Order: sequence, then structure tokens, then C-alpha cells
Amino acid sequence: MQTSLRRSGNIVIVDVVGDIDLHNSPRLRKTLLQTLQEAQRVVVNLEQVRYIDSSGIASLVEGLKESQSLKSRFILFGLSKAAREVLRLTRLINVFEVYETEKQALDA
Amino acid sequence: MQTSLRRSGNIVIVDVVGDIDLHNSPRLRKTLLQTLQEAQRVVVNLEQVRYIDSSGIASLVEGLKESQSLKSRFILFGLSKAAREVLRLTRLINVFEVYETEKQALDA
Amino acid sequence: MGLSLKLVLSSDPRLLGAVRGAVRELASGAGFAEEDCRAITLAVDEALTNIIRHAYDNRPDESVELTCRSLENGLEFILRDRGRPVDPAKVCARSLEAVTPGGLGTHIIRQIMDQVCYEPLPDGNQLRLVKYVNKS
Amino acid sequence: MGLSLKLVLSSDPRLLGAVRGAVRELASGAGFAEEDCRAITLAVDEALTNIIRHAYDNRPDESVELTCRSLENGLEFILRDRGRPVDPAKVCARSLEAVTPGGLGTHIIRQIMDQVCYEPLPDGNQLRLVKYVNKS
Ligand SMILES: Nc1ncnc2c1ncn2[C@@H]1O[C@H](COP(=O)(O)OP(=O)(O)O)[C@@H](O)[C@H]1O
Ligand SMILES: Nc1ncnc2c1ncn2[C@@H]1O[C@H](COP(=O)(O)OP(=O)(O)O)[C@@H](O)[C@H]1O
Repeated sequence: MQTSLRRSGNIVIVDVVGDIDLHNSPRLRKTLLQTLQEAQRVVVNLEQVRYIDSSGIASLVEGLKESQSLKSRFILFGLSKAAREVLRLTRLINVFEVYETEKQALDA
Repeated sequence: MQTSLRRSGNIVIVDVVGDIDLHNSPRLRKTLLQTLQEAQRVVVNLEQVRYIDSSGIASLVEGLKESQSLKSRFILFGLSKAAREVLRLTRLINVFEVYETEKQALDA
Repeated sequence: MGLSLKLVLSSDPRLLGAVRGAVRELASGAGFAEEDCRAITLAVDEALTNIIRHAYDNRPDESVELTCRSLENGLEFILRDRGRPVDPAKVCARSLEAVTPGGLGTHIIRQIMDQVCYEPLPDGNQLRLVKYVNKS
Repeated sequence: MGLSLKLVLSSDPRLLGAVRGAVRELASGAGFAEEDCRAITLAVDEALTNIIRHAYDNRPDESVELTCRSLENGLEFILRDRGRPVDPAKVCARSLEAVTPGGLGTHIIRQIMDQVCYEPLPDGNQLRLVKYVNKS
């Protein structure tokens, strides 16, 4: 898994690429929590996520919780099939703010 | 591996999809040799070949030899990275008639 | 004839990707649709992740065995470890209605697999997972 | 700590895809570039194919062991079988200049791997393959 950040004003877009599993979900968690300290809105791009397991989903849930306590926004977009399926299985897909495209996520 | 045939006049295009290995290269070989009995020109589409090993290359070489003895044509196009790399390693890339696109292969 | 592939690995999360690679291809070769291949891969990965985290408390140098077998109409996965036993009361213990980061793995496994059977062995633990083709 | 993954499989060509899936991910996790990952996968597959065809004469129910280990700067693969021994005179015996369908596998293995070592064992055969990162 690789993450990279793109900033525009108060918004940070986190592009996540590859497989998210027990090996690297702690790194994703750290990136998300740090980014939330620095931006009013964190937008996570999951288009290139080939695989994500429950530890990766747990990192996203932690991001969501942190954003709620910071009163900032935490948004997902471009869910790959893998990401969509796991969020469905765990019944968490409606808990997140999810958009199809980056533009929708930025405009929301 | 899946193969499917498209006919237009004396030409048959063989679309090969997936992994070609010891398990299925005998099937590829059979398809190629049969098709060569029925068409003046056999054009093999390797765009969707994710993997090919030496047994797959051997099947292509047999197709080539058969076409030479039948005085028909045996053409490859759209080599995937995997196909290109194995044909390079085995120094066979220049032995075949190879084109980039289907159009080039049909017009040649 | 049935196919059988056994993987013996250390309990190191860096090996999960390789196991997934094998399981994904096995599932695809067994005739599962793409979405099922992804699901099966996920379930086996979650089972391994649980062994690493709970049976072995994240110690990366313990041993895990994963035996994959083709059935007439599906695939069977048997995982074996020599770590702490599973407390059945903790499996699928949380409700999926609550929004918390933990406790998702066993739910995922049960939702995907047709058979999920935790069994203590004399010298460790076994988890048997079965998925049938064309049965949702 | 070095990673180690052992695969024990029957000598059935239908399992080659699963082995490739594991090897590809291992190579990627070990830091090899995509093209090298494809090449390493190919070399290991060719070595297995040769065991199935030559050591076991295409009998699909014999056993093969593939042990994959991470080195400080690469990957090592050890293949073991209990079949017919390799005749060293036949390895890379043909010229690559001739256009014939057979005899390509051992050339492919030698061109890709940095170390290729066939070794007889008391009860079978071993092939050791090593590929280093960033060494062409
Ligand atoms: N292989 C295992 N060995 C020991 N305990 C396990 C195992 N798998 C699951 N458990 C127990 O079941 C609980 C629920 O597991 P799970 O649903 O995967 O969520 P989590 O791993 O986040 O706790 C674990 O916390 C653990 O107590
Ligand atoms: N694992 C093996 N066991 C026994 N013999 C082998 C093995 N690998 C290679 N050989 C010998 O080396 C020869 C060359 O192998 P290779 O280059 O892969 O081409 P091919 O398999 O098409 O003959 C084989 O024909 C066989 O005699």
C-alpha cells in the first residue's frame, strides 16, 4: 500500500493505492489521523485499492471517529469493488460520507 | 485461459485471454492447429494474455511451423508485457510476424 | 482428483499478500466468479489475521499451516496454529449495528463462508472454512 | 527477520496458477520492480513445470515442495521433488538460435535468475534459485 497527499486550501486528498491489510493498516491509520490534524476536510480516494480487509476498514472508522470529535469532515470516494464489498459486508457503507467522483467529494 | 474466434472471410482472429501455462497450452495448441486448417490467415490477439510460459510459446511455435508447411500466414498482434518479455527471453520475437494493432495485422 | 495445496508460513503479516495471491488464483481456477474470488480471499486473510493477532499475540515467528483443497463443488481451507485457543464467546460477539473499529473479522468470515468451524486440537487450534460454488 | 513461506503441492498443472499468485506477491513485497516480479514468477513456474513433466513424467499426484525465503537483498526459492534426477547435460542443451518448440524452460530460468543450482539429494532432487534486487 502507498498513500500520497494532495492539498488544496483546507482540503487534503489522500490517494491510497494497493492492498490494505494487517501489515500496513497501522500506517494508513497514522496517515489519516495526522492528516485530520491539519485539514478541515480529508477526502480519501479508494479507486486504486485492490484489496482491503477489516483492519483497513478499522483504520477508516478511526478516521471517521476522529473527524467527528474534531468537527471536521472525513469523506470517501471512488470505492473500488474490493472496498465497496467489504464496507457492505461490515454494514458500514452508510456510516461514511461516500461519493462516486473526486469532484463530487470536493463539491459536497 | 480462454480463446474465442472471430472470422472475416479467409481470416480468423484468435482472441486469447488469461494465463497460458502447462495446464492449458495443449488446448491453445489444438485451437491454433485446427484454425490453421480452416483459414488462410490466422491472427492471434495476445493483448489480454496476463501470463505465458515456455509451453505457451511452444504452442505458438507449433502454429508458426504448421502455417509454414501449409503456406498460410500466422500473425501475432497486441503483445502484452508478459508475452513480449517471454518472446524476448527466448529470442523468438523476430521469428514471428508481429504487429501492434489488429488493424495492422489484418492489413499486412 | 482433488487438488491440494498446503502453505506453511511464519505468522508475519508481510506474508499475507502472498497467501492472498495463492488463494485468489485457486478460487478462480475452481470456477468461482470474480466477486466470490475476492470474498474467499478476504475470508481466508481475515482468518490468518486473527491467528496472528489473537492466537499468537502478534509474534511474527510462530508457524501457521493453511491447507487448501478442492471439493467436488467448492473449496475447503483448513488453518492450523499452536497458539492460544479461541474463546467461542468472542467470535461474532459484537453487533454490526455499532460503529467501532474492532470485531469485524469473524463477521466477515461467517458472512462469506458456507461452513465455519473452530475446533481445538490436542496441540493447537483448527479452523475449517468451506465455500461452495453457486451457492450464495 | 527473514520471511519464509513453504508450499507443498501435488504435481498437478492446475496448481501452477496458485503458486504463481503467491510468488508474484512475494516478489512484489520484496521490493522487485513489476517486470522483475513477472520474470521471477515465470522462472519459478518453469522450474515447477519441468519437475511435473520430467521428474514426474506428468503424473499429477506426486509431491513437490517449494520453499520461498527472503534474503537481505533478494529472494531464494528451493524446489524439491522425489522424481527422476536431472541429467545436467540436458539443461540448456539446445541453442536458442534454432526455432523449435521445446527446450526453452531451462534457458528462461538461467536468464532470469542470478543463481541456478541443481543438486541431487539422497531421496530426490533440489533446485535452488536466487534473484537479487537491483542486479540485472
Ligand atoms: N484465531 C483466533 N484465535 C484466538 N482468538 C480468536 C481467533 N479469531 C478470533 N478470535 C477472538 O474473536 C474475537 C473477535 O474477532 P474479530 O471479529 O476478528 O475481531 P477483532 O479481531 O477485531 O477482535 C477476537 O477479539 C478474539 O478474541
Ligand atoms: N526438474 C527436472 N527434472 C528432470 N529433468 C529435467 C528437469 N528440468 C529439466 N530437465 C531436463 O532438461 C531438459 C531441458 O529442459 P527445458 O529447457 O525446460 O525444455 P523442455 O522441458 O521443453 O525439454 C528437459 O528435456 C529434461 O531432460
